[in-house]
Amino acid sequence: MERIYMDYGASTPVDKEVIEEMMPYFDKFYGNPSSIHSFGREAFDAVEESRKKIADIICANEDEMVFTSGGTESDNLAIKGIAFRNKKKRGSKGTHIITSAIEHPGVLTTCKYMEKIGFNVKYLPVDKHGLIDIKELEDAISKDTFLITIMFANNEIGTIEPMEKIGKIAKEHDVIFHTDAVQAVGKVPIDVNKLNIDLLALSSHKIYGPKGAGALYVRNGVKLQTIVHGGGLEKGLRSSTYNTPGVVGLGKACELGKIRIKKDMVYLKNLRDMLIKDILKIEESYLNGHPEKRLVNNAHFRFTAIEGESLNLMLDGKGIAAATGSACSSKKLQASHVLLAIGLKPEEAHGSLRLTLGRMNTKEDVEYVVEVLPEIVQNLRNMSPLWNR
Amino acid sequence: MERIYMDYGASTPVDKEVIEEMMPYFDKFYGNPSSIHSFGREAFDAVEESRKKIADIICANEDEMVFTSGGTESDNLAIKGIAFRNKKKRGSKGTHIITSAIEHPGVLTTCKYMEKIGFNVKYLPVDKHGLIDIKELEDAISKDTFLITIMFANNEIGTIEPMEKIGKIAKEHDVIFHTDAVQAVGKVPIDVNKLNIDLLALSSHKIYGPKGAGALYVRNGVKLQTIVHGGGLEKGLRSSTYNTPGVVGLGKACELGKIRIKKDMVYLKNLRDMLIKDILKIEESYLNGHPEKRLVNNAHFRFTAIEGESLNLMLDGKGIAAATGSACSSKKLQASHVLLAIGLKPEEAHGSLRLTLGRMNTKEDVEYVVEVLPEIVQNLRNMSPLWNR
Amino acid sequence: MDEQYTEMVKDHFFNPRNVGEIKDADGVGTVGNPICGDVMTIYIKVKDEIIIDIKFKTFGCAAAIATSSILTGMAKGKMLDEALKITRDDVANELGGLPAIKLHCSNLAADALREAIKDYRKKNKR
Amino acid sequence: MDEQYTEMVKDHFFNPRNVGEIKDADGVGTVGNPICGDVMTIYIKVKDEIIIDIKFKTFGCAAAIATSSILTGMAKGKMLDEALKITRDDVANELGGLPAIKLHCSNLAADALREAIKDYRKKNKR
Ligand SMILES: Cc1ncc(COP(=O)(O)O)c(C=O)c1O
Ligand SMILES: Cc1ncc(COP(=O)(O)O)c(C=O)c1O
Repeated sequence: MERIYMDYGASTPVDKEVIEEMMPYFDKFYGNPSSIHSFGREAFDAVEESRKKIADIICANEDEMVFTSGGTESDNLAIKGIAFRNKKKRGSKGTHIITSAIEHPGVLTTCKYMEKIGFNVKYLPVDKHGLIDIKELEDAISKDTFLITIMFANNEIGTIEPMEKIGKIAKEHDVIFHTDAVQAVGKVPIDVNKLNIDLLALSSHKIYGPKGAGALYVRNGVKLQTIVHGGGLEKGLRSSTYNTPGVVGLGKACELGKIRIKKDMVYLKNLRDMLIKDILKIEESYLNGHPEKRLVNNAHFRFTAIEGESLNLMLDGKGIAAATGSACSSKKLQASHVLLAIGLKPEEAHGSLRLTLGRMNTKEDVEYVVEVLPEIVQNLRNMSPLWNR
Repeated sequence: MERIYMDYGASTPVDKEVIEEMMPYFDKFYGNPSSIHSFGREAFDAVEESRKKIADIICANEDEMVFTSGGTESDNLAIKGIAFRNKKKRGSKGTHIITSAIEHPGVLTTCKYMEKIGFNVKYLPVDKHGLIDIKELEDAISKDTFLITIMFANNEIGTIEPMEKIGKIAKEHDVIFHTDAVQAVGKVPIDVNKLNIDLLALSSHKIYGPKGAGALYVRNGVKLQTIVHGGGLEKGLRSSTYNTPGVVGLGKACELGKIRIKKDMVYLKNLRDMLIKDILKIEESYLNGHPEKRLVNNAHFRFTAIEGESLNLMLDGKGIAAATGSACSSKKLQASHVLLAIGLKPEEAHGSLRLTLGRMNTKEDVEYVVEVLPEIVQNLRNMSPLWNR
Repeated sequence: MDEQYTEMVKDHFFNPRNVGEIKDADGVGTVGNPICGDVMTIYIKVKDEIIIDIKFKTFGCAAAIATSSILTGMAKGKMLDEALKITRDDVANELGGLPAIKLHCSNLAADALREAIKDYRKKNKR
Repeated sequence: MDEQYTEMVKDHFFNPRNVGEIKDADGVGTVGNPICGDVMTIYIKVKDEIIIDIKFKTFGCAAAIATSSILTGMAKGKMLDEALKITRDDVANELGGLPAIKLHCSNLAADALREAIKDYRKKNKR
């Protein structure tokens, strides 16, 4: 059976060019980049060249990038790194963190942990489209607030938060601003200086790079406490032997991302809008997330009276890979906190479907999904005691 | 110029078979292992199969392995993970950690950090060969001791610590025993049950696997606090999307390591002993580390009146990649803490040379090194004001 | 750590048996809650204490649908007293096992059947 | 973040100029400390206030050796007063730069030269 992958939000295939770029670093340039011999130096050079490319995609300086193992670690380093600097170094600030109710677990679980160990966290609510309220953000800031951490774009419903406004407010109030941009990089043009972002998390495997690699942008002058202690690489911010192929792969992915972003955006938006238009023809189907302020590759729906895991497995049976915010597909058996935060009832959240597009998707893929989906929805509804028509 | 790599202790090339095994996971089986569709399931299966192989090389159960980004993160997770469990959960134990003076920075810097935040750490001294004293270890244990963390084999001088005895004492005193086995795995047969090891850190890139992958063995029943908060994979111990190719590569490396260990040990020991025998013919040259209880691939020397960085760069000029504990090659400009701990004076520590062998080294490599080295040592001594003969 | 569905589960999920309603059912049982993501209704026709027809409607995950499907097959033709003895474990075993996290939440079919039988007995009190 | 040696540094490290001792030197200067990993001795021959010969011996890293080598070249033929003006920065610049962490610790040659000149002047007090 031919298979169609529409779960690029979960992970992407590694681009052929990226693989090609990485390959020599497995068994040819395998030296430890910290070693002084030629094997080390050639690896070091590759790491530093990649650093430039990674910085470039968010308009940062190369010496502002710290390599990590992925988006989750970047989020952890950003939040704990700022928080664990001792109070004096944080200035006169207190223990208050502001975040949103719809963050990725990399941020949300970290914030919950921070609460447990004595910090105070404000979880800003969002409207029905998933947007935070700027006024509410400003009101939440107190003299104790040292960190605002609000995601660039949501991984489930694709809503893009008002970064420029948040950045402006953070700056005015002299509060550090971290953003989880894992889903945004490569799909939204980003300039950390224009947006007044102090810390930004990105992940390689969402932008056609290899899994297990990521980076944290740390604005010059912003000081962090490391969370992985060791030999003291990355100005002491992140120890462990450099993952040379990973870094090189992430570098190449960023380079390609920067070159292709305009084309990608037009291409993906076009496919996405086809998907949305045709899927909304299904009776009692709804689009989740913001109608305009959404990632170009994200289409998120809910269907009355059916359950998302079943829907996804039925699609899988037809060769289509998608995702859902249904409780049943998660290990915790709880409906997605994002869908609840935008005001859906648990039973509504269960019936959700996320389709996230990528470079390899075609018009034919979209047509196939749009052809197959209505019948599956109908079959499941026929089976459902909640569908009485 | 032909180049000879004798710095396998710093990092290894990835084995061809390992690369082959990893490749499909970049752009064929690229699904997120946590996804429920077929792309996710095929990745999930690969991850779980690799888990078995990794557990196997240390005779553990597959459900006792936690994937990390490398040896350093594994060490951090082990130490902080135990320490940050709240006191009650640690039992009646206090805040006392016992380690050795010659640990890798992954352990040592973490221990220093633990001291800074209120824990008490005892750094056991070592004898001139780098061995801890078992009696001293036992004496150091108090009712407040909750963790012993002592490395399996030292990364600089190759000394193998008395694991079985340490494990026995830890068990008798009901103290958790962590060991950094990054250098030992694949070069020393390990059975975590026989040795009473509770936590064990290993790293992929030291055993012909890819960089950026590692694992922590966590004995069933031992509870840790996670250090990377997020989606809650690995029983909540380590979040972030699985690095499928990394995990698969580490798995294959362990599988090959297990198959080849006997042959490797004989082969490497033979080359190592050739190196030692011939290099010690150089005037005022000395072997560091234990004459017998040492890694089969480690040969570590010092030479009077010359400095290690220069020596290593001269060797590099002849195409030979080696390492040194000289201050000048480190970012901190301090002589190796390991060499100082075995009683060398700083000026002696500067003149050190580490040659670490690997599977790809040949007898001819050894012969070339042995041929080139004496002249380089002589040239540097001729240039040295400390060499007056 | 195997948390995946067996072939048998997939078969009953993709090709569920006995889906539907019985308009003139002798007993109907519904369990579950849409908030939790699983609702199951079982319809039975009974003759001489024997389940001569059984159908289900299920809102829920693959495990919920598969357990409904296999349970209806197991119960059909059984005496009511026999059918009452079918446990959740029996259902899971018949499917070759269920992922651990699905074992308790989605495995409601045996309960729904019991409710249906109870309903039948209530209506047909002698 | 470039912390590597320039080609010029490598050249002077692998082919150091003016290595050796001058047995009947007019001035000798030694700086550094073996504990820190760098010791440098500079020997000069002086005639009419001009450095007519200069040699060095160095224990230390590549930067220490390269700075010794280039400094001796820079000083040879210079008037003592001119030679005294050579700074650490001059030496580093002449080499096309040094890695930041080497700039201060291993760049001792200018100091050693000053010591040698001081030694010469002490011996030849007018
Ligand atoms: C918004 C967001 N943040 C963080 C992450 C975590 O990234 P990683 O899987 O690289 O740890 C993801 C993806 O999983 C994400 O979508
Ligand atoms: C003994 C020891 N522990 C820990 C590490 C750290 O491993 P990694 O580079 O995978 O973080 C190393 C190697 O660098 C090592 O030799």
